[in-house]
Parts: sequence; structure tokens; C-alpha cells
Amino acid sequence: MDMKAVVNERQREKKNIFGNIDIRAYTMIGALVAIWIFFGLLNDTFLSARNLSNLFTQMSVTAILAIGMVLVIVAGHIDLSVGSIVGLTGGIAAILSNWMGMPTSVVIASTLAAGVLIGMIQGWLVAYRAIPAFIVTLGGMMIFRGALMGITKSTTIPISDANFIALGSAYFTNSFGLILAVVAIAALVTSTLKKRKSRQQYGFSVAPLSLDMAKVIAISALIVLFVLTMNSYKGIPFPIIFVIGLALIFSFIANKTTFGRHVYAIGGNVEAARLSGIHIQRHTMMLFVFTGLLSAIAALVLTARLSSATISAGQMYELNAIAACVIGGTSLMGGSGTIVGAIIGAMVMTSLDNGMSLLGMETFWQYIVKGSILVLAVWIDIASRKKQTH
Amino acid sequence: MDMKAVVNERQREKKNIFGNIDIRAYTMIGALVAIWIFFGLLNDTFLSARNLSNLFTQMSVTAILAIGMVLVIVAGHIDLSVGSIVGLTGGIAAILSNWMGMPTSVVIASTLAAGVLIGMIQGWLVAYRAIPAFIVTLGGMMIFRGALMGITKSTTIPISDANFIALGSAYFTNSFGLILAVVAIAALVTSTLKKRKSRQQYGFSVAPLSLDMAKVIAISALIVLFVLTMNSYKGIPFPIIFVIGLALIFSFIANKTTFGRHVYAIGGNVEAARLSGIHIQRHTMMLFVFTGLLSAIAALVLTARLSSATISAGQMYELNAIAACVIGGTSLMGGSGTIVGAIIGAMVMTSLDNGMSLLGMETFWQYIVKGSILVLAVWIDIASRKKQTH
Amino acid sequence: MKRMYALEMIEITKEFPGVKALDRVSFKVKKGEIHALCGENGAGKSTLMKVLSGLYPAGTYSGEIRIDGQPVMFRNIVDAEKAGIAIIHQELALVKEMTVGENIFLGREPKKFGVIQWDELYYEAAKWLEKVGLNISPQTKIHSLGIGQQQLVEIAKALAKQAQILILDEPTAALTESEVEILMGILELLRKQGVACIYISHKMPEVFRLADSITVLRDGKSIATLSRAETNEDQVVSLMVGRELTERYPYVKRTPQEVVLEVKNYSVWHKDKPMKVNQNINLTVRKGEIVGIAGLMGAGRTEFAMSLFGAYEGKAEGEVWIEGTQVHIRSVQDAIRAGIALVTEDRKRLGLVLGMDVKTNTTLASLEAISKLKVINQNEELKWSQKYVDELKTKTASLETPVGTLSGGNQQKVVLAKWLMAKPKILILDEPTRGIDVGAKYEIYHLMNKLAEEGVAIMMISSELPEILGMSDRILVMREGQIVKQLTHDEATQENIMMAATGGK
Amino acid sequence: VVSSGNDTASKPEKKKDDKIVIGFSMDTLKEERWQRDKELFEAKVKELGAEVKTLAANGDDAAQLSQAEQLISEGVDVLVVVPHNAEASAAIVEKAHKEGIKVISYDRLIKNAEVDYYVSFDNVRVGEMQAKAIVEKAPKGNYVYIGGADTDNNAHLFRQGAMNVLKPLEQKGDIKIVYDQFSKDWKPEEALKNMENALTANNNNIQAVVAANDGTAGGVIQALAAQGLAGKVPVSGQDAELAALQRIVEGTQTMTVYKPIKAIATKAAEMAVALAKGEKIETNQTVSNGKIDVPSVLLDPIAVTKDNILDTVIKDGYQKLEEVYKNVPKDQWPKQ
Ligand SMILES: Nc1ncnc2c1ncn2[C@@H]1O[C@H](COP(=O)(O)OP(=O)(O)OP(=O)(O)O)[C@@H](O)[C@H]1O
Ligand SMILES: Nc1ncnc2c1ncn2[C@@H]1O[C@H](COP(=O)(O)OP(=O)(O)OP(=O)(O)O)[C@@H](O)[C@H]1O
Ligand SMILES: O[C@@H]1[C@@H](O)[C@H](O)OC[C@H]1O
Ligand SMILES: [Mg+2]
Ligand SMILES: [Mg+2]
Repeated sequence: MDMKAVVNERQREKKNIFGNIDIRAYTMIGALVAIWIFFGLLNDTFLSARNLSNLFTQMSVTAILAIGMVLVIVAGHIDLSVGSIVGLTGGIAAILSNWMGMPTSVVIASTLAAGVLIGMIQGWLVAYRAIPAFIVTLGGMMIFRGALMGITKSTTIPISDANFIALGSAYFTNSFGLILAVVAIAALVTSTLKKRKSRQQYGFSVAPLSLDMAKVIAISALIVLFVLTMNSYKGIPFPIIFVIGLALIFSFIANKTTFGRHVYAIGGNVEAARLSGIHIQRHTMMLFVFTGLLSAIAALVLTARLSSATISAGQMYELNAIAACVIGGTSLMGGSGTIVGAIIGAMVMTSLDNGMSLLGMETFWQYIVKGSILVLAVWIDIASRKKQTH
Repeated sequence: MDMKAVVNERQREKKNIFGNIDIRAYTMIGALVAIWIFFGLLNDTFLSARNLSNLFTQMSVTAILAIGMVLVIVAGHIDLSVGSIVGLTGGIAAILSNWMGMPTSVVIASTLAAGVLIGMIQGWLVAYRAIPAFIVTLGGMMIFRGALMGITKSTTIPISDANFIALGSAYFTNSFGLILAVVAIAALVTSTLKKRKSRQQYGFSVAPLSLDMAKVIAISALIVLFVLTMNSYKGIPFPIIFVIGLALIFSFIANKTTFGRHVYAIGGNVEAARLSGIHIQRHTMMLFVFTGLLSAIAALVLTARLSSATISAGQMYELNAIAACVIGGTSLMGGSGTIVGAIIGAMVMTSLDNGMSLLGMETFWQYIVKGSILVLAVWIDIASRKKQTH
Repeated sequence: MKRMYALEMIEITKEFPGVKALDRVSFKVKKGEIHALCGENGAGKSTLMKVLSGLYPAGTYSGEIRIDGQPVMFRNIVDAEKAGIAIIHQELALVKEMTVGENIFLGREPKKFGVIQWDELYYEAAKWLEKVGLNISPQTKIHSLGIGQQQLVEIAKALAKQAQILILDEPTAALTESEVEILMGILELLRKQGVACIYISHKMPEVFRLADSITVLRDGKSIATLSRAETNEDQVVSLMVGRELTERYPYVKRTPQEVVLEVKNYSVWHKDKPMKVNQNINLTVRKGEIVGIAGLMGAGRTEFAMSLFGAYEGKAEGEVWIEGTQVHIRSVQDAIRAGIALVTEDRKRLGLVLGMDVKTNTTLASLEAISKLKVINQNEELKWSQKYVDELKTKTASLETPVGTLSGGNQQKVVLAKWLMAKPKILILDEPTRGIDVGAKYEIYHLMNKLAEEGVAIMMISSELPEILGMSDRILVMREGQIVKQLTHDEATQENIMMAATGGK
Repeated sequence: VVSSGNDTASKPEKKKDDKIVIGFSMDTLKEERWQRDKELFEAKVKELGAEVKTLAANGDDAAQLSQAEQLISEGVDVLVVVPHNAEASAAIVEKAHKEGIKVISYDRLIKNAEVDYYVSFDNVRVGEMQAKAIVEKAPKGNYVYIGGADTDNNAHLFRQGAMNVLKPLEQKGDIKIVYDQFSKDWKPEEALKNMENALTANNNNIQAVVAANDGTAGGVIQALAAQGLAGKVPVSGQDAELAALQRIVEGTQTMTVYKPIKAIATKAAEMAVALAKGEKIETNQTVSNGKIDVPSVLLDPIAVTKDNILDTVIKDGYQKLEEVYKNVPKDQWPKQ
């Protein structure tokens, strides 16, 4: 391998479990930091441990939905039904828990099963019947909302099972948080070493050990900072652990498994994917199963957090999730997008909501600011990328 | 010209001012007729002149929005902001009319100007700043809704100016309707004859005169039937004339002008269009000016119909408009779609709403049925087209 | 006896709505044989290979396929691959956003417990890249490669499958001479290893250099199978087109007139790197003259043409004069107004709106001419597009046929028609005959002669030396973004052009 | 060219049999209470020997107008309207009157129209009751106002009522409104977020919350519970939803406003049928709607607390005792 190839090898180092965090994601991290500093300056409480804990919890539902949405969009589809699935599966959970008095474990299992089933039906229509996802899920949006109204008889169903409620509002103990941090750091170190070893075995160049170490230390510091901050309030909120767990799992799926790569290939060039023998239909269907499942998880978190299911639950969440993806660098044309980007996108949107409501801004200003920031963020990002390449 | 070419010339005859009414549009006309028969059988009033008059009026706002949406989608974009523009421009109209006491003509002019201005800004961002339309208009959706809340102080503003109200709720007198029918039929005959003559001059084959005559008679009969039906109630409702007028104008633009042709080319292959010397940016911007303008027109109709502007006016209308387009055969991938198709799509959706509510169906069933029909319609269409080509 | 055949396709018939693409075609290939498949555009070559590679599954065609004498039924591509068949499709089938390595192993990624082994993948990918002489990192994204390099990646991808039957559908359409050499070497090696290769190409010299046997298809029927030793180019060509084709390059001596285009000290900056892709170009093209621009892939010819046409993103410096007045071309519209037309090298991506019909594509760049107050006169439109269909002998079912369904040569004719209709003073043709059959090529050459006759100044960029030699009044050779040599029709030879293009002494 | 429609108006296509048909045009059925309104109203009309046709518009003004048009088309005798929007539904009244159909405005007053009758509770009063009940529990301290949908006119009326009570106290210096936000689309999760932010911003130093309805109160109480404040900070509500009543008996919600839906539904049904028969109707007062003084029957909304739950909602049969006290040990249930 010549020098050129070696240089190119280096570039690959950026690729970690989250995939290539692309330029847009960096821009967005910048935007996020700017927003935080801005609100931090205007309002003392914004950067307090307590508010950060709130903020993370408030973004959890959008983040969970965005995780599934990224993959659907990457594959060149869209899912407008996630909000209604959240509503419907939340209603199912509440009925099972409250009206039928089932234990939380059964409720969780059945709710997830319902989400998967819904996803299968929609996925089948999109994948095997070739109906545009936009139509299937727009129809789904109406159908599931109607079904929710039907099964709950349009009433609000309260949840009284404490275990269920804990899903949305409990915190991990401080010691558990610390253990988690240690495990995460250990995993980070091991994987970095393993990667180095593997690359050496294949005769690839590796980055200097010091560089890798610096990176490990920086990330570890962030992890520790996060855990300590959360612990200084009440500990890590349950929903956040869901978000982190799901983000890790789905980032892994997206970047390290054939399924994930094939999804990117489908979105990038469906003909090429087909000519490479990839099962377009099976994969497509699976994506909707994932969004169904993730919507059900989001529904559990939301219902638990509110300790009740209402018929308007989840309305418009699809737009939030899509906006989070796009702010986080997912292209609506398919083929590119990362899960970590979408989570950052969700964080940007939630931070805006949270900060503005802390400032007591009038509702109409909130709409205007949020809309403007959405456009502005993408604008700056596009403009800066253009400049870079000129 | 050899035989082959002559035969193929014939096929062209299908193409009228509305462009090639494609198979999907035919399927949808079929679906529409089926829906009408179905509701007509279940409910006496559904097919009454009076209810048909209602139905056409009820679909007017969606139809007007769908006209602009078709072109935007054909060019490969989307406009999620139309609902909010309807709200905002409606608010502006009400403020001018009620708070400032301006005459209707001024109100109309200013409202349309506001729509155009909004469209220009959004169009500029999409066309010249290359920000994805999805983002620009999603941001716009929030911004315009916020602005509406701000300028109206979240109150409902009643309209008292009778001229303004007439825009949404007046009817043309019976004699005017008949005159209209005569003019339309005369125009149809003239244009058919002119077309025949021109084709003969160019040495092209023309369809047998009897065939053309049969067509003219059939269409004339439909026109007369429509006018008589409307007259047997109160005459042709104002808003419907807007819809018909706008549909004719925009179908003409889409099919007969260089602008329209260029829009389809942009949606079909933007690079090839650029290299053919087409002003992509100028055209793209224009499309958003059109949606802005049409939204303002829709706002006038809606505000007049309700004789007041409310802060929730127009919410979710974008989804209705998009659904109407897609049901009517517009491909979300860009490059294809017709205005007449979108109008039929709007009619299908409105007929469902109208019919189900006449039957007094429970709300949740209405959601479920509407969602299912949306999916089913496109499914049947896709399935039938597949069969045809295999 | 039968055992000798690695592949037998017997009486294959395949119909599309309205088209019988294959009509009882039979085709046999031996082990260790390179078998060329020749035929005009639309003869059915690609279709036959799609049948073989499982893209059209068993049941959608009639006839029988046997591998090593055993009848097989492929339900899909994966089945065919399992049976040892690999195919390089005529159209590039790569995912642009993904890396070279990922593309090479797409659908066959090395994995352990479902987890992709990236290091192994890139290690293996690098090996195959080396085989095809591509000196790039396997982690490069496809979109940063030129068409030629992408084609090489396709070849690496097919080789990596280590198939027993390798199908190459026009693999060299986008390759340079030296890359073609490497490919030839690889194929010869595979032949020794007993691999059966099916080679589709419109380039006769390649076919005759490489193939052991040649099968000719015409109008979906197998016309003949010949052994190379027993035939010659002329025979194959006349079998393909169904008539005698005496001369291949109908060059006519012309006397060029006044200068139409003059370019002075013209430089073009790369669209996203701080470097120049063209430097200090000086050239003239005269009325009624055909100027050929030769050079290796990546020499910067396309950038130059695109820049002249106002369609390249990188900035340009220098002067452009048309008929004695300086022009400033900032957009395609400017260029068209100045009388320039460009037939781009990538007709599908840049030349045509595939979903639109022949008529619409033909008039796309000259709509104003047939419109009054922006309203299109549809009869004029029909008249003009019919005129060009007749003039260029474009094979199309009707003027309303979507161009996407036409064969490559006929698509190219539609692009040409589009620019002829714009009545340019200067016509730039970038690889005008790439992927086009001999018959269509011949017609395009005739057309070029006719246009020159009518006084159009023509600049033809081509990587096919015979074409450059056969058609140009004057030849400019470009290397690394600069014009390094100028030769007249009579001076030019294959050797002195290559010498200048490669920078050899 | 233009006709207002009067000149050529044809009479509604009345059904042959002269059974009375009442049209009921509703804003939405997406909230628990409206479902009850519908059921009770329909039951009463049937009991009175008439027929009823109900349509709900899902919170869309234009849809409601369309539906009203349909009811008019079908030739109903009287139209009862729950307007989504007070001003926008004036158009409905006009259309109905053109056909000689009388209109009763139900729960919400149709403004700027010659509406025939009005049966309701007073929404501004509801807001006042909410604030009063909370002020009673917490006469001093930091107040939070969690409103309804900014896009719902009623939300503004509730807020207006609450502020009628709170502003004077704030001027006096007794209380301080430290946070005041609407909750998008009346969504409990929006209320939850708002309340979390309010608590954070004030470091839990909050003594009272006025929430606009039971849905938003639910979100508020969740946020309070997370801080261990549920039951310690008084919270208002409205609608007497089951979930809210459960919270009231558990002590986490202070009050809800019960608008005796059975009473309004029954009253409206009686008025409608009587009107259809051409009988005279008794009203107790008039309310100006900006155009005329509308003859009105105004029913009193009832503030429901733990103390009077039994005598109000449960006695009315609006909710069942065993449902309301479901989460309370049986021995603590009140005797009926
Ligand atoms: N999917 C399809 N649908 C309809 N017709 C098709 C389809 N694919 C190919 N054809 C038709 O079948 C015939 C054979 O096409 P094919 O692509 O096999 O030609 P080819 O010999 O490969 O030509 P070329 O040299 O241009 O690549 C042509 O008439 C073509 O138009
Ligand atoms: N997408 C790209 N990204 C980076 N560099 C590129 C890209 N495309 C072309 N180049 C560079 O621009 C220069 C000119 O390339 P180009 O392929 O256009 O030349 P050409 O002479 O027209 O060759 P061809 O025969 O392929 O048309 C080369 O240095 C090439 O590496
Ligand atoms: O009862 C309330 C109603 O009056 C309001 O309009 O919407 C919200 C409800 O809680
Ligand atoms: Mg081919
Ligand atoms: Mg080139």
C-alpha cells in the first residue's frame, strides 16, 4: 500500500461506532453548544444539573422516535405514523395496565408486540405492495389515531401501577450510575485496543498510541462528567438510559451489521443494491418494524411519564422526529444520516423549547424562534460546507 | 410520415389541456364514482343537488392548495407551510378588513401580495440558498403560525364586510351559470376545430370528425349537467368558480407554457435541465411564489366562508393537499403529476368526509375509514398498473 | 462432448410489453473461453445477460439454461452467484455515498456473528483494487472517483466474486487505453484459469484482440457464432447491421473558413480544491472545421468543455472570443445565447430527462423558438421533433415514447437532436459515440460531416483514437489540463498522439 | 351576477314522516367530556321522541361549517351547535336561518350572530372558580399558570377568568405569578414540560398552580410528584375527568370544575325539541354576544373538591364511586 492509501487510512479513524460523524453533525454540536451558552447566560437555572436532567428526560421521546426515523429516511422512505403509533400503543398499555390490571412485564411485552405488529403491516404494504411509505404512513396516522379513540372510548386512562410509572420517572441510584460509567469506559478502552490490534494484524497503519489514548481520555471525561452531573441531582433518569441504550444498539446495527449497511446501500442507490443481491423488500419491512417497536417504547416512556394515556398523545411527534433527523444531518433524499446526529438534533430542539419556556417567552415567539432556528441551522450548515469546498 | 408515426399520433389525442390524464387519474375517477354511488345508495341526500353543491364548496380550499402543491412536488420539492400561510394571510385579511376597515378590493390585493411575499422568501431560501424545501417550509409552518398568533393576539377576528363574505358563500345566478356553460362549450368547440385545422395545416393526421364531435358532445353534456345541478340548488358557488378557474390557468401553465415544461424537466432530471439552459433557481422560486399566492387565495375563501379568521385556520391543510396530489397520481419523487388529478384527489377525500359524516359515522370510524381508503386507493391503483405492464 | 460447455443457453425467449427482446436465442460458452457477444444497440445483448445472471428470474422467460451441462433455474441474483456467475452491468451500479471497499463487497460482506469485519473487508478490497491497477484507498468514497475509476471498481467487484462464468457488459466504455490493457491482461489470466468470460463490446479491435469466438445478435435473434480465426471485423459488422458497411470513418477533406471560437489563456479552477484543472489553454475552432481533442482519462477535457459551456462550478480565467467579439459566459444560458452547444459525456445523468418523451427532450433547449409569449406551439414541437427523428434515423416507437426506454445509441441521437435544434455555431461533443454501436456511430459521423459542411464549428472530445484520427481536421492533445500538442489530420498517427498524451518522449 | 342565495332558496328537503330531527354539530369528540355530552344529549332527545343526528368536526372550523351545512341539507328541525370557534360559527347560524332553522348555542357562545338560544356554563367563571379555589388553599406565595392551547379561544377565556382573581392579589403583593405559559394543543405532556421548567426555574419555590383543565393538571401533578410536591401544592382543573377525580380523592389535585354535563345536555335537548314543536321556551337571562342579547339558560359550574365529590359528580351518576375511589383502600371510602 502506498503513501496515499495510508493517508486515507487515517481518515477512517473518525469512524467509530456512531459511523462517520459528518460535518453537519459537527456544525450541530457547535449550534447546540451555542444554544446552551446563550440560554445559560440569560438564565441561571438553564445549565443547572436539575434542568439538564429535565432536558434530557424531555427529549427522550423525540430521540427514541428519531432513532428509528433516521434509518427509514436513510432508506429513502418516511414514517408519518410514529406519533399515532405512540398514541395507540400508549392507549393499549394503559388499558392493559389499568382496565385489565396486568403486571407491568406483561404490559411491556404486549405493547412492544403491538408496535411490532403495526410496523409489520405498514412495512409489508411499503415493501411488498410497493405503496409509497408517505401514503401508507399517512393512512396509518389516521387509522391508528382513530383506533386509539375507539379503544379508549376517548377517555383519559390513568396509570396507577408504580412499576409502570417508574419507567418514565425513576432515576438510577448514584452508585449504579458510577458503575455504568466504569463499564462504559472499560468497553471503550477494550474496543480501542482491539481495533488497533486488528488493524496491525492486517498490516494497516494505526494512529499513534498517544492520540488514541487522548481520545479515550476525552470521551471518558465526558462520560464521567455526565454521570456526576446527573448524580448531583437525582441520578441518571430512566428514560435517558433507554435513549443511550437504543442509540448504541441502533448505531451498531447501522454501522457494523450487514443489515445496516444494506439499508444505506438501498437508500444510496436502490438499483445497485438490488444488483448486489440485497433483499430490498425484507430490509424495508424490517425498518418499519423497527419504527413500530421504537414508537411502542416511546409510548411506554411517555405514558409512564404522564402516568396516563390520552387520545392526543403523540400528535405531531412525527414532525419533531423528522426535524431532529434533518437538523442532525440526515438527507431526505436517502442514503446518508447518522443516529448520533439525530440525537443531537433532538437535543437542539428540546433545548430551544426548554430554554424559551424557562425564559417565559410568549408562545407565539416560541413558534417563530423555533422555526427560524430550524431554517437557520441548516442554512449555516449548507453555507459553511459550500465555503469549505470552494 | 410512416404508418407507425401516424398510429402514434392518435395516442396523442388523449392529451388535452389537462395533460395526459394518466391511468392513475382514471382509476381515481373510478374510485370517485364508486364512492359517490356507495354513499348515494346509503343516504338519500348525498347525491342531492344541494349536497353536491356543499361538497364542491367544501373541497375548494384543499383543491386550491393542491393545485400549487402539484407543481412543487413535480419539481421535486414539497411545501409544508401552505396551511400556516392560509392561517397567516387569512389573519392579515381579517385585520385589514375588520380592524382597519379597508374595502374588500384593497383587502384582496394586500392579502395576495402577502402570500406572494411569503412565497418569495421561502422560494429564495430553497432556490438560491439551496436549503431543502422540507426544512424551509417546516420552519415556515411554525413561523407563520406564530406570526398569526402574534398579529391577531390569538383572538378570532370576525369579518363583517358583506362583499368579503360573498367571496366564500355567494352563488352565481342561474342565468350567469348558463351563460358560463355556453361560453365554455363555445370555447371547447372552437379550440377543437382550431386544433384540427392547425394539425391539418401541419400535415398531421387528425382523428375522424365524428370522434372529436362525440367527445365535444360528451364534455358539453357534463358541463350542462353540472350547471343545471348547481342551478337547481342555488347556482354555482363562488369558491367553485375559483377552483375551476385556477385549475384551468395552472393546467395551461403546466402543459402549454415553457415554464410548465421546464418545471417537469427540473423534476425529471435537474442536472439535464440545468445543462439545457433552464433557469433552475428562478423557476424554483416561482413555484413557491405560486404556492404562496394560492394559499392566500385559499385563505380568502376560507376566511370568507367562516366569516372570521381564527388562529387555528389551515392547520394540517398541507397534509390534505399533499394527500390529494398523491391520490391524484403525483409522484413524490418528482417529475410527474397533473393538476386535474390533484383536483380529483381532493374530491375523493372531501366526498369521504362528507359522506361519512352524513351517515353519522362515529368519529373514530371516520378516521379509520379515511386512512384505509387512502392506502387502499393507491394500492389498487399500483396493483392494477402492475398487472397492465406484465 | 457436452461437458465442454461451461454454459449453454438454449432457445431463450424474453418478451417485454410490446417488444420481443430475445427470440429463441441459443448461446454456448466453453470453459476457459472468452466469448464476445456483438450486436447493434438494442440487439438484446444486455437482456440475454440479465436472464443469465438471475435478474430476470426463471419463469419470466422461456428456454433453458445449463451450467456444466446441468439445467439450472435462478430465482434471483443470489442463486446465479451461487452457481458461479458474476456480471459487470453495462450501467454503473455503485452506491456513491459508500466507500470503494463497501461497494466491492456489497451484499457479501465478511462477517463474524453478523458483525462486519471492516479490517478484513478493506484488506481484501485493497487486494482486488491492486489487481485492476487502481491505486486508491479502498476507503475512498465512490463519488470522488471519475467514471473510469468507477468502472474499474465495478470490475474489481466482479473479480472479487471469483466466478466461473464472468460476464462483462461493455466494461471498457469508460476506460483509457492503459486501463483497457490491464483489463485485457486480467481476462487472459482468467482464461488460463479456465474461467468462461462473456465479453460485450462495441469496440471491434478489442473483440478481435481478445475473443476466442464471437456470437452476433441481431433484432433479438442469434445470427451466427464464429471462431475468431475464421472471421474478420468487416464480416462481423455486416452480420450485426445486416448489410455491408464499407468505410467506418467517412472523412471528407474540408477547407475551414474563418475563426468562430477563440480561447485565450484559459484556465479553470477545480470546483472544490485549490488547484487548476486547466491551464493556459489557447485554441481556435473555425467554421466548418472538426477539431478533435485527444487525451487520457482525467486529462481535464470534460472540465474544459463544461467550463466553456458555463456549466462547471470552478472559476474560469482567460478570454473567450466568438466570431471576433469577446464573450463572458457565466451560465449555460449565456453559452446557449452565444451559440455554443454541448453534448455531455454522461447522457443519462446530464443529457436527458429519462422519464420524458422523445419530443419533449428534443425541444427542451429551444422551447423559446417554438413558443409565442411563452406558450408552446405543440404542432411546431411535433414538426421539429419528427424532423430530427427522421433526419437522424432515431429508432423510436413514437414521439411520445419515454427516452428512458430507447437503446443507448438512440438516446444519444435524441441528445444530438436537442442541440441541433438549438442551431449552434459551436458544437462541443464530449465522447459522442461512447457505448454506441457501429451503425449508429457511422450515422453520427455522417451527421458531423454534414454539420461541418453547413458551417458549424465542431469540437469533439474523444478517448477513441481511431475516431479522433478518422474524423478530425485538426487534433489537439491534452495532458494534465494543458494543450500539449497540435496535429493536422495528415500528421496525426496513433503513436504521436499517445506519445503526447502520456508525456512520453 | 351574484346572488346571496336568498332569492332562489329552496326549502329544506324535509323527510316525509314528521318525526322531529335535531342536528347536533360538535367541535370535537377528542376529549372525554364531549363524548359524554354526545351520549347524554342523544339519549335525552330520543327519550323525548325525536331523532338526533350528531356530527363532530375534530376541532376544524371549516369542517364544522361543512358538517352544519350537511345537517341543514338533511332538513333537521333545529340545530344545536358546540362551536369550535365562537366567531367562526356565526356563518353556521346564518346558513341555518336562511333555511328557517333555529340554532341553539351549546356550552360555548356563538358570537356576532343572531343565535336563538344559548345554554352554557360561563367559561370566564370557570377560570375564576379555578383561581378562587387555589387562592383559598394558598393565599400567598408564588403562582404558576398552566394554560390550555393557545389556539383555543376558551383557553384564553379561562385564563382571563383566573387573572380576574389573581391580578388584584398580585398587585396587593400577596402572590406573584412566576410562570405563565400555554400548553400546545391542550397536551398533558406539554403541561408536564412546562411545569418541570417552572419548578426548575424557581427551585421548587412554588406554592400554587392554576391549571386550565384536568389533562394539563395531570401533567402538572406528574412534575410535582417528581419533586415530592404532589399533594403539597394545590392544583386546579376542569371537566371532572375520572383520572382527575381519582387524584382529588388521593389528595394530589385540589379541585376540578364540574360542568354538570347531564344538566346541560338535558336542558339543551328539551329546548331543542320544544323549539322544533314551536313551543315557548323559558330562559333565565340574556347574554350579549356582540350583536344581540341572546336568551340564555346559564347553568352553574360546580367546583368539586374532595368534600363534595359524593354530592356532585357521583350523585349525578357522572362517575361511579368505585371507579373514583379505585386506588383508595376500601375502608377509607365514604358512605353513600
Ligand atoms: N425493461 C425493459 N422494458 C421494455 N423493453 C426493454 C427493457 N429492457 C430492454 N428492452 C428492449 O429490449 C431490446 C433489447 O435491449 P438490450 O438492452 O438487451 O440491448 P443491447 O443489445 O444490450 O443494446 P446496447 O448495445 O445499447 O446496450 C431493446 O429493444 C430494448 O428497448
Ligand atoms: N469528482 C471529482 N472529484 C475530484 N476530482 C475530480 C473529479 N472529477 C474529476 N476530477 C479531476 O479533474 C481532472 C479532470 O478529470 P476528467 O475526468 O474530467 O478529465 P477528461 O479528460 O474529461 O477525462 P474523460 O475522458 O473521463 O472525460 C482530473 O484531475 C480528475 O482527477
Ligand atoms: O372543558 C374544556 C373545554 O371547555 C375547552 O374548550 O377545551 C378543553 C376542555 O377541557
Ligand atoms: Mg446493453
Ligand atoms: Mg471527460
